[in-house]
Amino acid sequence: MAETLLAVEDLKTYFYTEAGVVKAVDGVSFTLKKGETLGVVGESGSGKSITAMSILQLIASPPGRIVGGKIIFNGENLLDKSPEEIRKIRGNEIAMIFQDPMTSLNPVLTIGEQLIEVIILHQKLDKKSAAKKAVEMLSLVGIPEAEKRLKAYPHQFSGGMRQRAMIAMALSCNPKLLIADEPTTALDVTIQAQILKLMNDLKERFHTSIMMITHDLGVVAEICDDVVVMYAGRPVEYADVNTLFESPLHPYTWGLLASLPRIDDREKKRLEPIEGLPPDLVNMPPGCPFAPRCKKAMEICRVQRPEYREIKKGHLVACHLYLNMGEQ
Amino acid sequence: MSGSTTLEIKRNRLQPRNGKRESKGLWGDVFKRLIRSKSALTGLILVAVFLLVALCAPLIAPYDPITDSDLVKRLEAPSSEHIMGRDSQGRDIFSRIIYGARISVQIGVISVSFSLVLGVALGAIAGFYGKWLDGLIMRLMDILLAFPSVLLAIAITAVLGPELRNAMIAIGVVYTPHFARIVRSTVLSVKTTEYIEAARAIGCSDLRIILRHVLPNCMAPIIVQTTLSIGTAILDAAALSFLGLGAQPPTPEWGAMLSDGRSYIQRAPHVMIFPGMAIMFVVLGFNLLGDGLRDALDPRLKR
Amino acid sequence: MEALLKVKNLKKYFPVTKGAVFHRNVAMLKAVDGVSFDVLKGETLGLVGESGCGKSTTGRCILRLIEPTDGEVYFEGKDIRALNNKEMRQTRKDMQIVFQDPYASLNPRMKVRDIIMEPILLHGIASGREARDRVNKLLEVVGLASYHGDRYAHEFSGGQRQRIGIARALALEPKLVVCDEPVSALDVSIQAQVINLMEDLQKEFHLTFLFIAHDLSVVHHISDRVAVMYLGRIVEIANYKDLYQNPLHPYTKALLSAIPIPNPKAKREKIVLKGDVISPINPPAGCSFHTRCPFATDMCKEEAPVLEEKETGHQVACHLV
Amino acid sequence: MGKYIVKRLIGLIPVVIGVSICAFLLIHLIPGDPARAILGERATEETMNALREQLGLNDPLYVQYARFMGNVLQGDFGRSVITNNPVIEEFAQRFPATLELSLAAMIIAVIVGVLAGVISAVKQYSIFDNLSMVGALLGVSLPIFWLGLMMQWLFAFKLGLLDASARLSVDTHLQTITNLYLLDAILTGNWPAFVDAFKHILMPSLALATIPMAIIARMTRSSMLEVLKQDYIRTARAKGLKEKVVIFKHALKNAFLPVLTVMGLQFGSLLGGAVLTETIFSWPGVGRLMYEAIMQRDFPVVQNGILIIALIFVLINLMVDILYSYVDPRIRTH
Amino acid sequence: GCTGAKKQGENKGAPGGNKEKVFVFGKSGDASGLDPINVTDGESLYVTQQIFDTLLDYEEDSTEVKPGLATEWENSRDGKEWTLKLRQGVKFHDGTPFNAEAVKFNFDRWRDEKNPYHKGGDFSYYTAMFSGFPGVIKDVIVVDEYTVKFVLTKPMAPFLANLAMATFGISSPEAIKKYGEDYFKHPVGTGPFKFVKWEKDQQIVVEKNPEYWGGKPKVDKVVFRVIPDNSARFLELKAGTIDAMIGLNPDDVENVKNDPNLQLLLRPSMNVGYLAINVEKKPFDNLQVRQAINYAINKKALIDAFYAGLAKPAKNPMPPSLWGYNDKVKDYEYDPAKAKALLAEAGYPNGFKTTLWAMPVARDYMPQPKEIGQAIQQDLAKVGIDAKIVTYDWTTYIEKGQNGEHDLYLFGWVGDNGDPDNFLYYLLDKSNTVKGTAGNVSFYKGEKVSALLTEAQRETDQAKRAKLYEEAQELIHEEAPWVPLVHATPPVAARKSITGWVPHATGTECFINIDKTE
Ligand SMILES: Nc1ncnc2c1ncn2[C@@H]1O[C@H](COP(=O)(O)OP(=O)(O)OP(=O)(O)O)[C@@H](O)[C@H]1O
Ligand SMILES: Nc1ncnc2c1ncn2[C@@H]1O[C@H](COP(=O)(O)OP(=O)(O)OP(=O)(O)O)[C@@H](O)[C@H]1O
Ligand SMILES: [Mg+2]
Ligand SMILES: [Mg+2]
Repeated sequence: MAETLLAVEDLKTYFYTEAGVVKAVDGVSFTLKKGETLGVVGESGSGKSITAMSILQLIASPPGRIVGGKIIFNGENLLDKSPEEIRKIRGNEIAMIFQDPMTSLNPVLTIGEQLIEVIILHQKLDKKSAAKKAVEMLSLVGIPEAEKRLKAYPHQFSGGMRQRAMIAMALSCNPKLLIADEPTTALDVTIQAQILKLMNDLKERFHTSIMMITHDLGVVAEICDDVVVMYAGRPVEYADVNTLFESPLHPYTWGLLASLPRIDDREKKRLEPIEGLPPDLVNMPPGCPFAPRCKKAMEICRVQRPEYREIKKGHLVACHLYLNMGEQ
Repeated sequence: MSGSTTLEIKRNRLQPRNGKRESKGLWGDVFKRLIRSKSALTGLILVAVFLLVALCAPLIAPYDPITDSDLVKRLEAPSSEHIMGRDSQGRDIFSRIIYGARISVQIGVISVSFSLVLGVALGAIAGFYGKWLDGLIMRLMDILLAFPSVLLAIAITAVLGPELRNAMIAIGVVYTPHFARIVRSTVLSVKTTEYIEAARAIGCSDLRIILRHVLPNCMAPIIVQTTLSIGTAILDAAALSFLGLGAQPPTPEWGAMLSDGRSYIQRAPHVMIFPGMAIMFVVLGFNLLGDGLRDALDPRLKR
Repeated sequence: MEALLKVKNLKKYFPVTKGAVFHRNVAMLKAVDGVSFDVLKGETLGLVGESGCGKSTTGRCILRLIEPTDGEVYFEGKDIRALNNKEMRQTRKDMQIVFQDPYASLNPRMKVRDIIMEPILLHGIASGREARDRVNKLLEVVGLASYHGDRYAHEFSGGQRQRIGIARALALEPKLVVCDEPVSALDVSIQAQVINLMEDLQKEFHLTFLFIAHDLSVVHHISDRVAVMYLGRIVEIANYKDLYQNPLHPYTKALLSAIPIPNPKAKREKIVLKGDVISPINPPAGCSFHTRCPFATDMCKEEAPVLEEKETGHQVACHLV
Repeated sequence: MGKYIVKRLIGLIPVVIGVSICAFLLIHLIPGDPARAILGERATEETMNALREQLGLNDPLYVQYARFMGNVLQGDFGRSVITNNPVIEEFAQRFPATLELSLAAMIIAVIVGVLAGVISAVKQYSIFDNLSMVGALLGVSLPIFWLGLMMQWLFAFKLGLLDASARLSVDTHLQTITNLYLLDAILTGNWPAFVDAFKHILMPSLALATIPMAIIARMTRSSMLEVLKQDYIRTARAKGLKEKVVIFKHALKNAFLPVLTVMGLQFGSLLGGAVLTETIFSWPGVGRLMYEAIMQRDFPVVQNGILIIALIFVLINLMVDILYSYVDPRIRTH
Repeated sequence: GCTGAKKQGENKGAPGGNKEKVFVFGKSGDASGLDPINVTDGESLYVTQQIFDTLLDYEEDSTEVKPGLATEWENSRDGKEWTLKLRQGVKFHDGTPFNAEAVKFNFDRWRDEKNPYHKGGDFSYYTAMFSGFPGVIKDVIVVDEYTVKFVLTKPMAPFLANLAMATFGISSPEAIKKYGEDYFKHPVGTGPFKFVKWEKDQQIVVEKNPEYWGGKPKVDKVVFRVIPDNSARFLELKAGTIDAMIGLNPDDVENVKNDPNLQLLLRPSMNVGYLAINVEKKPFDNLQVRQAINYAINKKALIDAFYAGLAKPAKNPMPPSLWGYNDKVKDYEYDPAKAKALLAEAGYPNGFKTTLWAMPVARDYMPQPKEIGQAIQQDLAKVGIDAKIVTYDWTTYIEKGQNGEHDLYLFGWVGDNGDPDNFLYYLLDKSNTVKGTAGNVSFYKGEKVSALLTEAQRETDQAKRAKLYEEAQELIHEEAPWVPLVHATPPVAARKSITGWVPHATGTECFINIDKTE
């Protein structure tokens, strides 16, 4: 069993807005092991991105603030570090790529400038060697004529190429952890396939751990080792990928899987949607946030928030259905 | 090109989560957001006071702004009887400023209505029908914009004669291209939205689409521009009057009063100070209100 | 079964213009370049393809929301391109559209009730009380309550908005509904709700769907037949089972293999296409797919393949089949 | 790039022709008879008629317009009917003054405006932000002629610190090279003249700078706030860049684009529209020339002058566009 | 023209020797040109006056003529020929000699539209004073190098007075030939100062002409500064950056008086500010209405408020300083009650509505036209007349006035040459009521008055003329086509250190005697 690289414990990130306190992330915990890929899935607004940004402390404040929890990276709590120390970790030990390759690159700087900048910053190379390294990285992610492309601006790249450039940028400093926030959502399937393959190849090569945020269960199944499912700012289930798809425990996870149209179905079944809507993060109902939509909801679910516990080895769930299971 | 639609949708998905608040209609919401901002509220109050003063001028003003003159006591400094002093004809400046609010209301409303009507019509036609009509109208607007606005206004008042009414027309003409441009660009963006296509799909005619679907959705920038323009129109009319091209004596227009006071700047600075401050406060009011409206009407700022 | 809609050699070219005053055409963007297919009464034809391949444009041309450059569109046997404005507006009663973006497709300045009522009043289907009742009925049909009618669109979630869009389309009791990615913007859980709703409505109102999507799983789920588009052309069209189990065109194959399947155990042979989606402004000569096709031959570079029936009910445009 | 500029220049032709027609019509619509304006109140009918004939004012308008444009195309902008001086010369004599004033105002406006805007955006809702935005709002709400007069009253009349009018004191000698006095003073190393010129230009340029300064500050702030929300700023932060680099390299360069347009528009209108400031501060510039020419029915000066000003205005905007394309690579490649 | 330098001590010169004496003179507008014949405005004439001499000149303190470039003159018996003896040894600034040829050259250029040098302007003052091209002057004959003879078409009473006008300054023929149309930028005369430079809208510099025939100017340089704003100009004067200024706000007069460094000077009055009543319009065709308006206006209050007291109430259309002034005329007193009674008599017991036109620009005779207009408006309101103030820019104002579009019209006149004809005939004769160019803007067509004025024009005996004019004034007073308002004595100011500035009634004067003491 590989050692733990990142452990998030009871992370809470709130936004203080005029409408009230948005509890975007409200008690998230998970661990990510060295060299593995952790998938984070959940509906839109479930707090996936905020969790990721909290790790790098990129939350705009005001209105956002990390109000509690720990983020243990390599044995140290990132939340105890000074902004300057965090800055040194960003891009260097923990790198991040974002959903939208069209807007995540600065339109007025060349790809080269943006790539070299981070290399110089973290690797303390001079300009020339940084440029060499940049070319190397670009070819590595499969951009042809890398040297020439260094001088190109983002708008001269296609979506797929931009996402490759983002990946090159993220990996240029050999980070220990790569956080990928829906890196392929904006791309066509054929391009998505290319990018996923690339990420997998690079992961092998650099032994980088990846935290893969997505709402596409297919992507999770394809490339992740472990998965955490989030709902309304909280983790509801954590397991390795096979367990999760084969024997999911949380009703929400069931719902997700059942509502998915699949091409591997032989016969057309009627989809089983999760009825209702996700809750309002400002006025959260007491108890389990999923209770109003849950077919198995019990009395207790509406009053008491279920604990997020290890039910079986390596399988955590937050649900009253398993009240009596697992080690106490 | 690829994927950008999907993206925008993704972004939109983040917003209306809290849309469960009780509905007060769109304008109710806007108003609520408006008065929540301190500066917008200040603007609203300034404008309201200004309108009120204009409305009730005879009740507030202690003297007649025109006939209560006394040449012997001209340029008297502020005193308890005449809190802003007397002007070059010995009239009460305070009363004149009060009545001046009426003139300014007129200026703001008339000149901006002029450009509003013209600009909205031109902009909507240009934006909706596009092609050569758009090219023609917008080139015309470019031509108007290529003139330095002050000179254009001066030239127009020179053509029509120095009179308040003509100054208002001049300002109306000068402002028209701004409205036309704003309306055109909003029409252009509204035109391509899916609800316009939906309207066409259910069989709406062009006119119905423009009036019922396009224009109501262009309201926000138009309202903002109107509010801001009323302020600047008052300012510009004052400038024209200052140059002797706008309101003529004895009309208590603020710019004309300023222009009057200019000769006495050393002997009796109060004749200049007060009308200038009146202009400043009113224009400030409209600017604050306009800014506030811009924020309140901008759905992106909804929280 | 008879065809409700027949599309023949439909083309839509957008001029690429430059210049502020004299809009000079510098090139043609061939968004749709010779598309032909039939939609049978009561069926759902799925239309898939990558972003920018011309799916929406095809849909819009069929409804004449934009004027096609060339080709014919027969709806119930009449050529709708020959109709004048008034007749077209009449015909619109029978063909409706549901849009992709639940946020942009509803007029934010109108109450939901007015949005749904507008087509009813416009076409004189009902008025007064009767019209209100109809609206309430429609709201109910799509799973909303009548009090929802007094709200504005921005007060609803994406899925609810999509229901409003559907209600508007149904208000005229159309025969054909073009669904332009109606669920792409929705989360999976909501997506399933809407898909189910559409399936129910189709049965209840005997609707015919042209269902546009880029998500192959959704198309697979809802369609009877599926057409695959690439760069403005249809490359393959077949019954959904044939297409998914026995794809003939290399592009379809690649597309299918690229879909991540939510099953970690499902190991498949993957065809990862090289290169990017290309621009329809200057599509390559010959088969437009040859630049990315792993099997392209010299012939593919020179001659554009035509869509032919290779197996019963299974048309493909490829030299290699 | 060259091709782009040429194309843009050609695109300007219709606008310039339109401007020329408007300028021409405008001045010929003005009721005052130029002959009367020239001859004054003592004119007799015959002399007026003779003069009209001589000026070609009796010809139909289109003939006059054709003649006017024909001359312009041959580079002949005519002579002022009041001073009989070639219009081009009248302009050339005033333009440096206006240019110097506008440049000074623009420099003040840009430096103060951009700085205030950036700081306000970075420290949103801080005291600085509130104060500078109130200031900026006041800046666009103040009648600048009033502000100018008030400054004059305070700094010149009451305190006697600055000079109320003109470009230089009478007893200051300055060898002119460019006719931009501050620059000339530097070039000739004439320190006292520099101080004197500075004391003269400070008030009018401050008065003139208020509006553009306020607009630029507001524009910079909102554009900066918008940019700071962008994904690529998040990317830059995620890369571990220093906040200073994020703001000045990544954000400002993007935020500057809309500001640049505003700067161009403002500068363009300063060059032609500083009538009030020039009048108040007795600044011998183009704005005043035009104002007086309109008032005196000096139609060659008005129609040619407006044409020249409009030309300068569109050229500045063209320059801004070109500059824009240097800052914004997305446009460059189109 | 600029003769009569005080022949006292030749330029004492500053003991230090090298420090230049610069006299800085502030005025409100730039010159429009420096070719005197082609300018009509005081702003230009002030400058040309220093550069050019005229054949004859006015006395320093009156409009009597005295020798200028011509030393003697003689009229033929029929009054149609004038022979002038010219001053000898005078040189233009460019070194060319002044002689009879030069005089002829100048006059031919002015008179003859076909003259190749009849360029660079419209020579409007020439036509105005000599009635067209070539007008009254039929020929100019060079008798010998220093004698020139003018042949007129008819006797002309104010001929000599006209020649003394600053606009008829004699230019160097060579310079005119050299500069052609651009001569107005390169003026070359014989005057006490030479042109140095002209910075548009800023300043014009002239320097002393050490070879001036009339003595050496006492300052080395004169700088004419353009400061459009009256207050700003006054400020500069107080600050000492300018030495003297014209166009003082009446409201600043007090300030000048109280400042130990400043002195107030008054320009003798040769003007009249008036309210013309358009007798062609109802109800002003009614004499009682016109008289009522005369009674209604409080001239004293106007003078106190807007002229700083520096004006005389006018009762005649010409100023008292002119010969022929009728002091026996008794003015209409300020008497609103009487005005009301007259109105009632005329059938307007409740008054009526009308327009009051106010000038857009300040003139010496009307330093604050808008204010004066408002005050008059109030005066009229008190007797029931509701007058709306109307204004246009100056050109349009004149044009519409001369077209007779107005009802009540504020206007004024500054004499050119000190001849009563220049006031009465131009402003009130019926021949001057042609629409479009009317100088008589009340459109008053008194037959008797007209007869008197025409007769006075033909008469050459001044005493007889004076009688005729006095009679005419009596009649005009009765008919009341105007409300004569004021004869202003415009205040000007200078630093105390300035001596020798004697403002002249014509509006401009020569600076040869001006000196600056430390
Ligand atoms: N600046 C903010 N102010 C207030 N609320 C915010 C802010 N940023 C995010 N939120 C809220 O936090 C919640 C979680 O957002 P987050 O971006 O993490 O969702 P997500 O799971 O990444 O969704 P998606 O799949 O759409 O990216 C959302 O409900 C969102 O509305
Ligand atoms: N009005 C228009 N003017 C110019 N080009 C257009 C227009 N509408 C669409 N296009 C272009 O036509 C091509 C096809 O567009 P279309 O919207 O039909 O694609 P799509 O298949 O629906 O893509 P997506 O999946 O992104 O919705 C694209 O390249 C698009 O940029
Ligand atoms: Mg996210
Ligand atoms: Mg589409």
